[in-house]
Amino acid sequence: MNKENPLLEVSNLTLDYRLGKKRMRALDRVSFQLEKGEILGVAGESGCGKSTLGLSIIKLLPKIAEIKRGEILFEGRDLLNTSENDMNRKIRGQKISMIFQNPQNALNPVFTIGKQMTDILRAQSKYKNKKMRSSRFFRDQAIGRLKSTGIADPSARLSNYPYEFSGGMKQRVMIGMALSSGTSLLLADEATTALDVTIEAQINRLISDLAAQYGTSVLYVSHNLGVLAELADRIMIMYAGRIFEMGTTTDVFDSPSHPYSAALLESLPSRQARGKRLLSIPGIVPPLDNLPQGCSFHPRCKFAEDICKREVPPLEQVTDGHFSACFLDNKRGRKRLKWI
Amino acid sequence: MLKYIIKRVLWVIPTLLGVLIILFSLTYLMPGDPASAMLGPRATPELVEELNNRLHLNENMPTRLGYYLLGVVKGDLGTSVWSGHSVSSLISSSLPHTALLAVSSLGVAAVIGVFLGAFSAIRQNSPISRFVTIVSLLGVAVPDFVAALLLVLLFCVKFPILPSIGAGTDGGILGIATHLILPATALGIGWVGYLSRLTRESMVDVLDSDYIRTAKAFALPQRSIAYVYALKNAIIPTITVIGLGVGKLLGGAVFVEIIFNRPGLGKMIVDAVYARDFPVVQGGILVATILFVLANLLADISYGFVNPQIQYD
Amino acid sequence: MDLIEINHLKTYFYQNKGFLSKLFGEGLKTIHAVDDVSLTIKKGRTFGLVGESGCGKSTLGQSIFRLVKAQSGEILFQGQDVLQMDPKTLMAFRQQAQLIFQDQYGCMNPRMTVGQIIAEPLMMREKGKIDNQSLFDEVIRLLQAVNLDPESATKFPNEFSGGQARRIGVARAIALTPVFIMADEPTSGLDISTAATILNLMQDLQDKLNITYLWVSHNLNQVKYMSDDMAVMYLGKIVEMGQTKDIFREMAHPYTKALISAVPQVSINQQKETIFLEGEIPSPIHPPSGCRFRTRCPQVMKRCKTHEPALIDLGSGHLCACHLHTVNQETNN
Amino acid sequence: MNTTSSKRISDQMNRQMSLTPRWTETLIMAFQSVAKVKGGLIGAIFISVMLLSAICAQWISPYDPNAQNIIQRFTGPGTAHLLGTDYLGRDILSRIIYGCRIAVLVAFGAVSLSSIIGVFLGVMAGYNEGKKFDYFIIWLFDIVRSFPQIILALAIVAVMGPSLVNVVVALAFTAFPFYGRIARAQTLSVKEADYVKAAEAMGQKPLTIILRHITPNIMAPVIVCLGMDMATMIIWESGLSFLGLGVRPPTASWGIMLRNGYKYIQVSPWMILWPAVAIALSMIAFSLFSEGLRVALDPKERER
Repeated sequence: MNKENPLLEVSNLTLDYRLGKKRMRALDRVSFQLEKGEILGVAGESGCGKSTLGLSIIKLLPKIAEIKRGEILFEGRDLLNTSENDMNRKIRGQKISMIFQNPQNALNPVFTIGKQMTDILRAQSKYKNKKMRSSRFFRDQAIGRLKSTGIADPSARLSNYPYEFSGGMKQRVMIGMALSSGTSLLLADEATTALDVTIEAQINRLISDLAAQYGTSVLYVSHNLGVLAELADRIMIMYAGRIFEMGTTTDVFDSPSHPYSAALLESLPSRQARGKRLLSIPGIVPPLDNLPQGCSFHPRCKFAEDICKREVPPLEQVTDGHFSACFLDNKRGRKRLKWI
Repeated sequence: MLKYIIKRVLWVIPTLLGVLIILFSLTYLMPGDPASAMLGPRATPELVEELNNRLHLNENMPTRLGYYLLGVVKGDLGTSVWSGHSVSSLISSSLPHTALLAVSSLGVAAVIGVFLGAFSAIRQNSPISRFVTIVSLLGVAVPDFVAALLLVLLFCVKFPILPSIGAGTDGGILGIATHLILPATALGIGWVGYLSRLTRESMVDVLDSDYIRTAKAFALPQRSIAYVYALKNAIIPTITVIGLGVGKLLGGAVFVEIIFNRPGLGKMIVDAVYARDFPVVQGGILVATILFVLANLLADISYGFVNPQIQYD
Repeated sequence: MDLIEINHLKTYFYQNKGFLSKLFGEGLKTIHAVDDVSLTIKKGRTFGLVGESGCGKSTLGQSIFRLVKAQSGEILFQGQDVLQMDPKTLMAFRQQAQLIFQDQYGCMNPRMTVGQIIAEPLMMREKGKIDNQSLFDEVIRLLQAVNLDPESATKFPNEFSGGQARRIGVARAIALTPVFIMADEPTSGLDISTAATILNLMQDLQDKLNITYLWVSHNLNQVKYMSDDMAVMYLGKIVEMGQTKDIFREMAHPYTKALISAVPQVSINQQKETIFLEGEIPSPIHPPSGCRFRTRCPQVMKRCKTHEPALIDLGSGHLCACHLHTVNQETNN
Repeated sequence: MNTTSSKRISDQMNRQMSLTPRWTETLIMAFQSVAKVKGGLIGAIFISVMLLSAICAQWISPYDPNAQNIIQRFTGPGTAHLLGTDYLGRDILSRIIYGCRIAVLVAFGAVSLSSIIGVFLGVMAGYNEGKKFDYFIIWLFDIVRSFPQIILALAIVAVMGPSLVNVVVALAFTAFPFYGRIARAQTLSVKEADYVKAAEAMGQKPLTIILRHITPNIMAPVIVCLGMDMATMIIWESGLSFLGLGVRPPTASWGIMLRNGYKYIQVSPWMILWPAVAIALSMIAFSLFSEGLRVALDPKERER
């Protein structure tokens, strides 16, 4: 791995949603790097900005979003300054693909799977070279893509409509379209949240297998810490638009450095014995248009001190490759935090 | 899909049966003796007797209903009390005028409306979008028969450039066409507004949907996303409305035909109402209703083609 | 002591029931949502019911309340068959048994205030015998029991966050101090820390009021944490049942093994081997012959296709329906 | 908790505890939220003006609407007659104001009659989904919906004889299945809602469930439809009167004014223009208002 040239480098990304007079800071000074072939898990509760992050990389943000500052370097190219036309011709669906949360609605209900797949393949081949190709060629390609995702009898399946597919199969179609040999980055936004456990396991294995096969990096957004623990090489914990902790999966989950990460882990029933109380973090996630001063977690934090109310803790390295945005750590060195 | 179509078609039979029963029982709503009511001041005992025999008015109700249904099935809609012509011949001479008017106004309106709506959804805040807003407001504000009156006032009285009376059958194709412009505009303008607004609204929703986001994420060409991927979903509600609209259109045709004195179905019905020529009224309404039912059937079937997920129960 | 005993319960749904379908002679499609299920729920304990979507776990729960019509079988609540109850007894039963729905907003009438929602069961029971002041006090007491402030009573459900809305549902469920509550996916759609609060709350209520829970969930971690006994369902059948600790210690059914292994764990150091099941869950309209799991089972045998395995006791009330074990027993005998 | 706030909450709850939903409060709230929507306020004001002139017609109209003045026929707008006079020298403004009364009467009468019957049948059918009663109601709805609406109304008025009551009855008869269909479809979805199941699980009686949990929650689309339909009814009343099959002359109705205007179209454009403007304004008012209602009642739109 070449440490100087990461595949994706996001620095200081700050983004607002504007709704009437309201301004909601969805991302605040988000900086991280993603290496080639790496799976980075992004975790956090709803509204923490994790989905916005994926959308801003592929530049499909809703109209109300406004990027205040920051830059997104992908293979050395500044994506925020790349034109819409270039995004379509060179990046989207080719170098960077995205799969979404709800496979039920991800495919157009009134066209067959085959038509939708061949349309995408045709568009992409037109972007690559101007050569005209037969529909047979694209059909075969679509069959190949379906086969790579383990869908049985792919050629017959092409003439089905989306409603004839189960959620898991739709997500397979999406993965088949999203992952090919040319894909450098896959953005997966809660890709298995709507699926059953056994199907979820299948889909996640498919993603990691194909990503390994093609050397694709994955930014895997999920609220399910378990899924991330099994899938990701590194974990990023977000809260109210900021990165709170980032490090290898073992670092973050075995010895969380930020009180928030520690609290999340302690509220999981899987980590508690029967009959023992779970941790419930007091208070609620603050509304994005009215974030507290200082560290946005301080009103809920058991360990909060005066400085937390005044200043925003920067994301700093705790140990090699393990970052945390908390004054506690910076002052006292690495220390395992227990809430109960 | 085929099953859906057959089921949909089969459902028409009991519906039409009900329609016939209602049409038939309308005679019972007439105050007093129907034959005298139809004949009005002309009624002499002989004429009443003759009419009673001709229309089986003396029989009991089920028998009369039986006669009526039998006649309809045989294609015999009775004869006009006044002129003595058979109702079917009256209808076959007037129907083409109404059909031409309906098709030309709704057809043109549908094409223009869907296009305007889709375009203004894709380019929000463009001049087209503002135009759609104005047209739809205009369409809402000026109902078809008021529009017809205003068009007559404007283009036949103030600036007499277009013909206002008749169907123009003497003037060849050009005559028919020029006689069609004003009535078709009167009928169609509301539809342009309504359909464009409807299409715009559903298009805006569709453009916001997950599958369009998918298409964008895979970099499908903008044009194909908008006019193929989104539009096919967005016109689904429009199709139903067009089907239902045929009923409103036939209703509107009544006024427009009266105002422009076109010898169509609507004018025939209203004239028969004035003349208390009840068999003609019954026959005219029956044909209009069948047309409407067929239009709805057609809309539902094409709806099934557009939307593969359809189920009918 | 057994609070609820379900014997051979069958709940089917029908498709193509319409008039035209009949006219058309289209085959009536039967969805075998719950197919011959027997279980007992002990008083004061939590019974966990797990399975993937479409396995019939929610239908089973709703059958107990007669919210869906059961085909046959019996549901004994304190010895009385719910399915045979006359309206008056049913009313009495429905005051002792409550449910908490999966959709925390959908279970509340959006045009009623939280006060009205919580007061509704109380007003029903008292039928005009209660004056407004005591009703109000009762509502406030219930709100405080679920850690919501009294002001909530005058607000509408959509003004609350997911976790708060769930609490309102809990408050309504405990309004009549029931002995039994069915909780259908009670933490679905909630964030991790909010879910933890709800779990804590429900445990506290159980301790305080000695409520028996039927805990319906697809989340195995949660069932493991919450329940004393549990059953695993697959396509309308129970495949394994017993004490939760027994099942997690020694899974007997291949489906249970796969299901438990598929649950992602934030494990600190234990390494686990995930068993990947091939294929999708078959349609409950035409369930596979023999053992319903055979189409996806990694250990499928010849007889699985022809013979349906019965639930047999592996000892100490640990039941399992799998030929792997019937074969063992036969050879032992 | 201090006692004053406790008292306040208690009072508020007391008001809310009545079994039936608070219709008046709902209405006021609906009006307030409509006023917040762009255009909704204009619609609401327009409609208030219409209602006012309908109610107070005899006080605000400058002349007797039927007072003829043959000498002053066909005068254009002027100081004596603000909008001019018609072929009998009657004051057009006064006739417009009195016509408003007819329009409002027919609109409210027909819409309330048809919506009450339609919603009742639709809810009953939806609640008894799949039973014979349901099929019968669907059949009934489909039959009446098969007729082109205005043509059916025309036929009914033709046999029953033109009069204000007959117009209202005929229009209501053609419109009720539309409410019925909406109510039935809504009932089908609402009765599957968990809150209805929760009420059932509590042991609530079917009637209570229908009145308390189903009906209030199906009303949003019905109310939107109500707004639109008022406009349609006004058009049809004037249409029927235009054909001479509506209210009887000399009653001032916009349709009759148009009818007379059409006869004298060559002589005086004002006779046709003013009723047309009145109709157009009322159409705009009702459509703005019902659009406002739609937005105000749609939870999806409200979030935006």
